[in-house]
Amino acid sequence: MSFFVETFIGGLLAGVMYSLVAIGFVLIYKASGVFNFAQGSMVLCAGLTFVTMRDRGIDFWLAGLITLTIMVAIAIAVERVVLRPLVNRPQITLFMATLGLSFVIEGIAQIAMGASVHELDLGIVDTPITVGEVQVSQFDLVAAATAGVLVIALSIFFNWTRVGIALRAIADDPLAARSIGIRLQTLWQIVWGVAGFVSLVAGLLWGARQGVQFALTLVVLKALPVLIIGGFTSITGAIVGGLIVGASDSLAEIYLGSLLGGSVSTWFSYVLAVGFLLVRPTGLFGDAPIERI
Amino acid sequence: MTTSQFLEVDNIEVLYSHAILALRGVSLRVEEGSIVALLGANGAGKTTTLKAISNLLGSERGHLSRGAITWRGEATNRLDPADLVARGVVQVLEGRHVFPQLTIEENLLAGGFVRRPSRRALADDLERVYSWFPRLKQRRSARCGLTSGGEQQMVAIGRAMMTRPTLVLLDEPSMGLAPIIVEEIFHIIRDLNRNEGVSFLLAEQNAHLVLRFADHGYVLENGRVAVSGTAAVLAERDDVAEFYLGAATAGTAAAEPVQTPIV
Amino acid sequence: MAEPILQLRDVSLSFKGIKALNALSFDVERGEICALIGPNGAGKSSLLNIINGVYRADSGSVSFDGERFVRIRPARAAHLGIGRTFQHNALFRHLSVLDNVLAGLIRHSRTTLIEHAFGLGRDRSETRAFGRRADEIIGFLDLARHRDRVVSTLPYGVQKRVDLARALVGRPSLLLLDEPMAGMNQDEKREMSSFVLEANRSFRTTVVLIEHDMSVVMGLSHHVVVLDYGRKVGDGTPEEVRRNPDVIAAYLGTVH
Amino acid sequence: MTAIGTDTIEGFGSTDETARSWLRIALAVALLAGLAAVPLVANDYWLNAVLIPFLIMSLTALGLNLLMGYAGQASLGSGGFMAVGAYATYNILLRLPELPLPVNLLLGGVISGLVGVIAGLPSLRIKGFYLVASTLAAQFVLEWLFNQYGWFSNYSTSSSISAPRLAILGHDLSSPTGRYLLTLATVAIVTVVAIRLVRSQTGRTWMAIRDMDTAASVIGIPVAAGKLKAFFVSSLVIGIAGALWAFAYLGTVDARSFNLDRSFQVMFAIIIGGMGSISGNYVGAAFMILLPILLDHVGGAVFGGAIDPGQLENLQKALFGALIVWFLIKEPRGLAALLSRAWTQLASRFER
Amino acid sequence: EDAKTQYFPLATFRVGAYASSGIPVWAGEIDYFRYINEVEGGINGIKLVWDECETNWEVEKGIECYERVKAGKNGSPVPIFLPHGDPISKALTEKSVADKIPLVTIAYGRTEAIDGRVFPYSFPVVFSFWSEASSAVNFIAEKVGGKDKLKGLKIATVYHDSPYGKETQVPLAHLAKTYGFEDIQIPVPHPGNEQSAQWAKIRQLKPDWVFLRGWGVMTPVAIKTAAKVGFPVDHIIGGIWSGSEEDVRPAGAVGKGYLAITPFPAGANFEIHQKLKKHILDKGLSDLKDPKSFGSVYYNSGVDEAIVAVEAIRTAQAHFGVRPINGEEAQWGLEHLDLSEKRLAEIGATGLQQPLKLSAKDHEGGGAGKVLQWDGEKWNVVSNGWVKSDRELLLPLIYERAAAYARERGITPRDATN
Ligand SMILES: Nc1ncnc2c1ncn2[C@@H]1O[C@H](COP(=O)(O)OP(=O)(O)OP(=O)(O)O)[C@@H](O)[C@H]1O
Ligand SMILES: Nc1ncnc2c1ncn2[C@@H]1O[C@H](COP(=O)(O)OP(=O)(O)OP(=O)(O)O)[C@@H](O)[C@H]1O
Ligand SMILES: [Mg+2]
Ligand SMILES: [Mg+2]
Repeated sequence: MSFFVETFIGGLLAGVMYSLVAIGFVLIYKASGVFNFAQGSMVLCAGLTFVTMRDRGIDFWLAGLITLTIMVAIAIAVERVVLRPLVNRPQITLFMATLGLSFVIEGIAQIAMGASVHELDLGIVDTPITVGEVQVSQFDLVAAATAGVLVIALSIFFNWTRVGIALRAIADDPLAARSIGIRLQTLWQIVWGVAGFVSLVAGLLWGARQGVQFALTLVVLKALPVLIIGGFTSITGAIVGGLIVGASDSLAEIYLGSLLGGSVSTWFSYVLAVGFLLVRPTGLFGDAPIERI
Repeated sequence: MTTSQFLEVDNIEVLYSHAILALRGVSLRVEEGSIVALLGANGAGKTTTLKAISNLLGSERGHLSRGAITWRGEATNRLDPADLVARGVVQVLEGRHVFPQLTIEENLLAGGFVRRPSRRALADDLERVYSWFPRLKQRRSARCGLTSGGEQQMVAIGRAMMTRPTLVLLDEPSMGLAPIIVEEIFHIIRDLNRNEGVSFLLAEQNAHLVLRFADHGYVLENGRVAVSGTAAVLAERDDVAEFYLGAATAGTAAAEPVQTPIV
Repeated sequence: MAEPILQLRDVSLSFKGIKALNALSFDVERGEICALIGPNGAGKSSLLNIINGVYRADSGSVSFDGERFVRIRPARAAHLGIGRTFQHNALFRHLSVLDNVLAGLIRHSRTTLIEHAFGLGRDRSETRAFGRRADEIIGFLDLARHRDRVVSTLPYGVQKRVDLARALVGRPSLLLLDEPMAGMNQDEKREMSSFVLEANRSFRTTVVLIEHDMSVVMGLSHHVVVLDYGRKVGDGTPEEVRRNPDVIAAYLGTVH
Repeated sequence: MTAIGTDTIEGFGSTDETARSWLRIALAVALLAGLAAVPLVANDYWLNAVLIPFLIMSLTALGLNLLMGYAGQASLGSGGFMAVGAYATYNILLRLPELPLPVNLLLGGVISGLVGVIAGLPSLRIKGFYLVASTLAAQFVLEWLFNQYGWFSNYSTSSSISAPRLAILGHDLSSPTGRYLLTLATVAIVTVVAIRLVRSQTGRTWMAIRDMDTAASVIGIPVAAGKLKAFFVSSLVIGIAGALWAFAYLGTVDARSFNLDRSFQVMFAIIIGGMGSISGNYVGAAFMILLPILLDHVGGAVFGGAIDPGQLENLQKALFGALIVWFLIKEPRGLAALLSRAWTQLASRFER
Repeated sequence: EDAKTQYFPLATFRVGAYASSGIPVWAGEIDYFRYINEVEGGINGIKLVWDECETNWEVEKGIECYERVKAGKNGSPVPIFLPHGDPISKALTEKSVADKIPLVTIAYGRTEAIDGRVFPYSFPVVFSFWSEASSAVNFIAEKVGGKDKLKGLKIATVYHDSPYGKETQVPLAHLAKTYGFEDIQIPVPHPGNEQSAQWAKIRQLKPDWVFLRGWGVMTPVAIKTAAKVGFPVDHIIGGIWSGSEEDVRPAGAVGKGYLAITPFPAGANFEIHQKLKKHILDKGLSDLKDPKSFGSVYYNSGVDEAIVAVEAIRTAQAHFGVRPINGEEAQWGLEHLDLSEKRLAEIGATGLQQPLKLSAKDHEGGGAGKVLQWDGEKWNVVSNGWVKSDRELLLPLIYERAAAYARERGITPRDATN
C-alpha cells in the first residue's frame, strides 16, 4: 500500500515538473494562438545561459538576472522577426515556424555555450523526507511550490487584469484587436517575455534534476499530454493536467508495465489524453471552440 | 490646396498583395464635426478607403502605393493603428469582427482600454453603450461568438464607441440590423455628432438612408470618386441615384422602412 | 391545397441565459415563400437551425413532408430535401464557384472511393451528369463569368449568390435562406429577389427566408411570420403584418 | 473550419482542371523519363543517399498532404504509419514469401490504412491542435508496439527488421539501381492515382470538410465517412512509403527510424512545399532531404578546417531553421505556389 | 594525387542530444592519428588523412555519410568504417558486406557479429554487451567473495528501453540460471528524464545490486533518483555507456561512490598519454577543447578505437605490403589482429587497452572490463585489473543466434579455417 502511495505521490510531483513546461505553452497559446514548440529550446537556452554564467563564477542572482534579460531579448526578437510577419497566417504555419525557430535557438545556444553537460546546483538539499512508510523528495516539493506560485500569479494576470482581456482578444481576432487600439506587438513581447521567465524557472528546476544538457528540450514531449488534458488555454489546466499525467504515468509504468512489458509511459499519457478529449474535445479547462451559423 | 486641420485623404492608391489595384486615386476630406457618407456599389472601394485611413490594410496584405492621408496634419500611415485610436480615429470593421471567446461585456471593455480610463469612467462608458443597445445588457455575459448576427454588429459599434473617438469610420453599420435598430443607430450618430462633436465617415449601401443624415457625400465607383457634393444635392440628383446607387426604381421602396418623421 | 410542407408545433429552445424560442407554432404551405422577420436576436436563425437539425429543440416538434421529428441530423435533413444558405458566409472559401456548386451535389453521388481513384464504372458518367446540373444552376444564377474563380476573392454579393446556387443545385423541396441579401445594394437585392422568385416558380421550391429589408419582404413573400424574442407576434400576409401594431412596435419602429 | 485553419491561403487545392494541362502532362512524362534514366549517370551515393530518400519522402508527404492539405485533418502520426507499413510488409514477405512484391507493398499499405482509420476515429469529435496532439498517441503507441513485441520483428535480437531480398518476377532489385527504380515506379503510380482522387468527388468532399465542415454536413456531405476515408488513403500511402523507407532505402531499421522527428519532417515537407498541392510534396521533400545535405557539403567546402566542425554543424542547423522560417514568411502558399507562378509565366510564353 | 596516404573517414555526432559524449571521442581518435602522423611519420610511412561527416547519431544521416565516403578519396580506399552509433551499425551490417568495408564497433553493435563466419565485415571488437553484462556479474562475485556467493542475490538491471538496452537480457537470464541469482529487468523509456516509478519499484524489490545500462540523460537522472529513494549509489554498476564523466557530473554530489564497468579505463597517466601530451597537446595540435577531458573515459575510448584501427592496418600491411589498405585487406588485418601484452607495451597502452586476439570465429577478442568508481572529481579503478567475462559460457549461445540469423537471411557461413 505504502508503495502505491509513494509511486502515486512521486508521480504527482513529477507531474508538476511537466506543468512548469506546459505553462509556457499555455501563456503563448492563450495570447497569440501560437502553439510554440520552441518552448523546449527556450528551456534549454535559459538553463545553458544560467549555468555558463555560474561556471564563470557569476553570483546566483546576477546570473539569473542576466539570463532573464537574454530571454526577454529573444522574446522581442521572436516577435519582430517571426510573429509580426506571420500575423493572420494559419496556426499550423506558425506552429511550424516555431519548430524552425527551435533549430535556430538550439544551434546558436550550442555555438555560444557548447554542447557539454553541466551540473546545476540550486542548493536545494534533496534528502528524502520520510512520512511514515512513505518517502517524499524535498526537491520535488520545492518545485511543486514554485509551480503553484507561478500558476496563481499568472491566472490572476490573465483573468483579472485588463492586459489579460486584451491578450485573449488578440488571440481571438488580431485585426479587430488592432482596430480598437490594442497594441499587438507590445503585448506579444510581454507575453513571450513572461514565457521566457517561465522557461528560465523550468530550465533551472529541470537542469538541477538531470543536469543542463540538450535533453532538456525533450521535456516538451511530456508537456504535450498535460496540455491536451488541461486544455491549451487554461493555466489551471496545465497544473491539473500535470498532476493527472504524472500520477497516471508512474502508476501505469508500474502496474501496466509489468503486464505489457514496460515503457508504457511513453504513450500512456497520450492515450489517456485522447480519452479525455473524446469526453471534452477541448480538454478539461480549454475554451470550447465557437462556431455559429 | 489647403491642408485641412482634420482628416485629409489626398489622391490615394491601394494595392492588394502587390497585384490588385483597389483604389485608383481617391481624395476626400472630413471637416471637424461633420458627417460624411461614402457611397458606392459592391466592390467600389469603401472598405478599402476606410482601412487605408485607419492603417489596417497591412494585415490584408494591402498597402498604400500612392497619395497621402493626413490626420490633423500627421500622416496616418506612419502611425500604428493603436496610435490612431489613441488620437481618436476608430474604425468599425465590416462584417462583425467581434472577439468570439470573450463575453459581450469583455468585448465592450476591450474597447475602453486604449485610453487607460479609471474603473469608474470605464463603467460609465459601458452603461452608455448599454443604454443605446439594451439587448446587449441582457446578453452581457454571453460569449460573443454565439450571439446573433445583429447582436454582434451592435457589439462592434458599441466597442468602437468605448474608445471615445473624435472620428468614427463606420463600415456598413446597417448590415443585418432590424430597421428599428438601424434607425436607433442613426439617431445615436446624430446625437453624438451634435452634442459631442464627434465626426463620422460612413460607408453604406443604403444611400437614401445615409444621405438623410450626412452633411456631405462621396460616391465611389470602382476605385475612384465619381461624384461628390453636399448630401442634399446628391439626394436630389436622380442621375446619381440611378447610375451609382443602383436605386432607380427601388428608391422609394428602399427608403420605406425608416420613413420616420425626422424633419 | 395539400397539407403544409412544414409544421412547427410548440417549438422551444433556450440557451443558458435566455429563451431563444418560446412554444412557437406555425405552418408553411407547399410552394409558398414565407418570410421570417423580427428584431435582432429574436430567434430567426435559431429557428432555421432547428428545422435542419443544427440545433435541437428543447421541446415541441417539427414535421416536414408529413415526417415528424424533434431532432434530426443535418445530413438527414439535407437528404430529405431541406436546402440552406447561411447568415455568416459559409462557402468553401478555397474552392472555385464550380466546385462549391458541385459540392452541393455530393449527397446524390452513388460512386465509391475505388471508382474515383481509378476512374472506373459510373464515375465518368456521374461526373459528366453532375457537371451538367452544376452549369445549369450557374447559368441560371448568372454566375458563368465567375465559374472558375476562387470564391473567397469574389465580391460579397456574388458570394451570397454562390451560396444560393450551392443550395439550389440539389433541388431541395424546402429552401431556408438566412439574410441572403444583407449588405447588398438595391440592384443586387432586386436581382437576388428575382432569382428566389424564379427558383420558387420553376422548381416549385418552398422558401423560408429571413430578411430585414422590408421592401424586399413585401415584394417577395406570400406569408410573413414575425418573431419577437422567441414569441410569435405576427403571422399573415405581408399587408396584415405591416399593419400589425405589435410588429411596428417591436420591429419596424415606424408609424404609418 | 478546421481550427488550425488553412485560411488566408487564397484558392489552393481546387479541383478545377487548369488550362494547358496537356503541357503539364508532357512535362511530367519527360520528367519521369529523365528520372528513370538517372541510374545511367548517378553513382551509388546519389541513388542510396539522396534520390531514394528524396523520392520516398515525397511519397510520404503526398500521403500526409491528402489528409492535411486536402481534408484539413492535421496529423503527427506519419512516422507511426510508416512503421506499420514497414513492419506489415516485412511480416508478409516473411510469412507469405510466394506473394509478388507489389502485392506485398499494397497489402502492407492497406494494413497501415486500416490502422490509420482507427487512429482517425477521434477526428470525428476532435479538431485542430487537439487533433494534432491526439495523433501523437498513435505515433507513440505504434513506435512502442514495434519496439516492444518481438513478434513483429520475428524476434531478431535488436527488434530491428531487415529487407528480405527484393525481387519482381525474378528480377533482383537489391542493387541501388533496382531499389531506385522500384521506388520511382511506386511514386509515379501513386501520384497518378492521387491526382485522380483529389479531382474526384472524394477530393471535393475532403476539401469541403477542410474549408468548413459544419456547412458541409448541413448540405448533406458525409463528413465522418469523408474524414475516415482521408485517414485510410493517407495512411495507406504513408504505409507504402514506410515499407520503401525500410527496404528500398535503409535495408535494416527499427522503430526508431519512424519516430516523432520523422513525423515532423513530413509535416514540414508539405507545409513548406505547399498544402493542398501535389507538386508541393516533391518540392517540400527536396527542401527537407536535400537542403541539409547541400548545406553540409557547402559548409564543408567553404569552412572545412577553418572553423571547428562542431560549431559548423550547429551553424548549419541554425541556418536550416532560419531558412524554414524565412520560407514560411515569404511564401504563404508554399514553394509550389512560387513554382507554379513561374510555370504559368513560362507556359504563357509558350503559347505565343 | 598521392595514394601514399591512408584515408580514414570519421562519422561524428557533434550536434544533437549526444554531442557531449561524442566530442571527446573524436578528440582521442584524432589526437592518436595526429600522433601517428607527427611522431611515427604515419603507419610505416603511410600517413593518415581523414574527413568528418556529421550523423547526428541518426541512421539516415549515418548512411548518407557512409555512402559519401565509402568510395575513398583521391584513390585512397577506406580501410575501416566506425559507425559510432548502435542503430547505424545495424543498418550498415549488410551494406558493409556488399562494399567489403569492415565496421569496427567497439563496445556496441550486434553481439552475434562476434561470429565472423556469419558476419565477415562486422567487428564488435574488445567488449560486447554480453561480455559487459557477464563482467559486471563477475565483479559483483568478486565483491561478495566468489561466484558461489552469487546464489540468492538480487541483481536488477535498469536499462534504456531500446534494442541496445535489451541486448543483455538473454545473457543475464542465462547467467542467472547458471549462478542462481535473481535477475530483475526494469526498463526506462527513452529519454529517461523521469524515473520516479522505476526507482520506487527498486525500493520495493530491494535488490542487492543495480546494473545500470543507460544512455544520455538517463544515467544522471537514474543516479539522482536512486539517491532520492535512498538506494546506495555504490551498489549501482553503470554499463559502458553509463560510465563516463559526462554521465556522472550532472548528478552532482550524490554521484560520489557510483561504479561503472568499462573497457576504456579513465586516466591520463598511461604511457601513451604522456606521449600524446608531449607531442600533441603541448604543441597545441590537440582536437580537445577543454583539457579537463584529457584522459576521460570517452577520450580514452577514442584512443582505444584508433589503436585498434591503426594496428589492424599495420597487420594488413605486414601481409599485403606497405601501402594504403582497402576494406577487404583491412578485414583480413582485423581477423589476424593480435594485440599482445608485448605489443600494447610498445604502443604504451598497457592497462588502457586489454590484450586481445581476433579470428574469423571471434571478432571480439578481449571481453573484459575494468570497474571504475567516481570520487566526485574523477574515476578510480577499483576492480583488480581486467574483470573477465564468462565468454566460454556465452559463446555457444552467441553462435546459435548467429546461425539463426544466417538461416533467416540465407547466408552460408564461411569456414573459419582461412
Ligand atoms: N484582401 C483583398 N485582397 C484582394 N482584393 C481585395 C481584398 N479586399 C478587397 N479587394 C478588392 O478591392 C476592391 C474593393 O473592395 P472593398 O471591400 O473596398 O469594396 P466595398 O466598397 O467595401 O464593397 P462592399 O460593399 O462589398 O463592402 C474589390 O474589387 C475587392 O475585390
Ligand atoms: N449557440 C448559441 N449559444 C448561445 N446563445 C445562442 C446560440 N445561438 C443563438 N443564441 C442566442 O439566441 C438568440 C437568438 O439568436 P438568433 O441568431 O436566432 O437571432 P436572429 O433572430 O437570427 O437575430 P439576427 O437577426 O441578428 O440574426 C440570440 O440572443 C443569441 O444570442
Ligand atoms: Mg466593404
Ligand atoms: Mg440571424
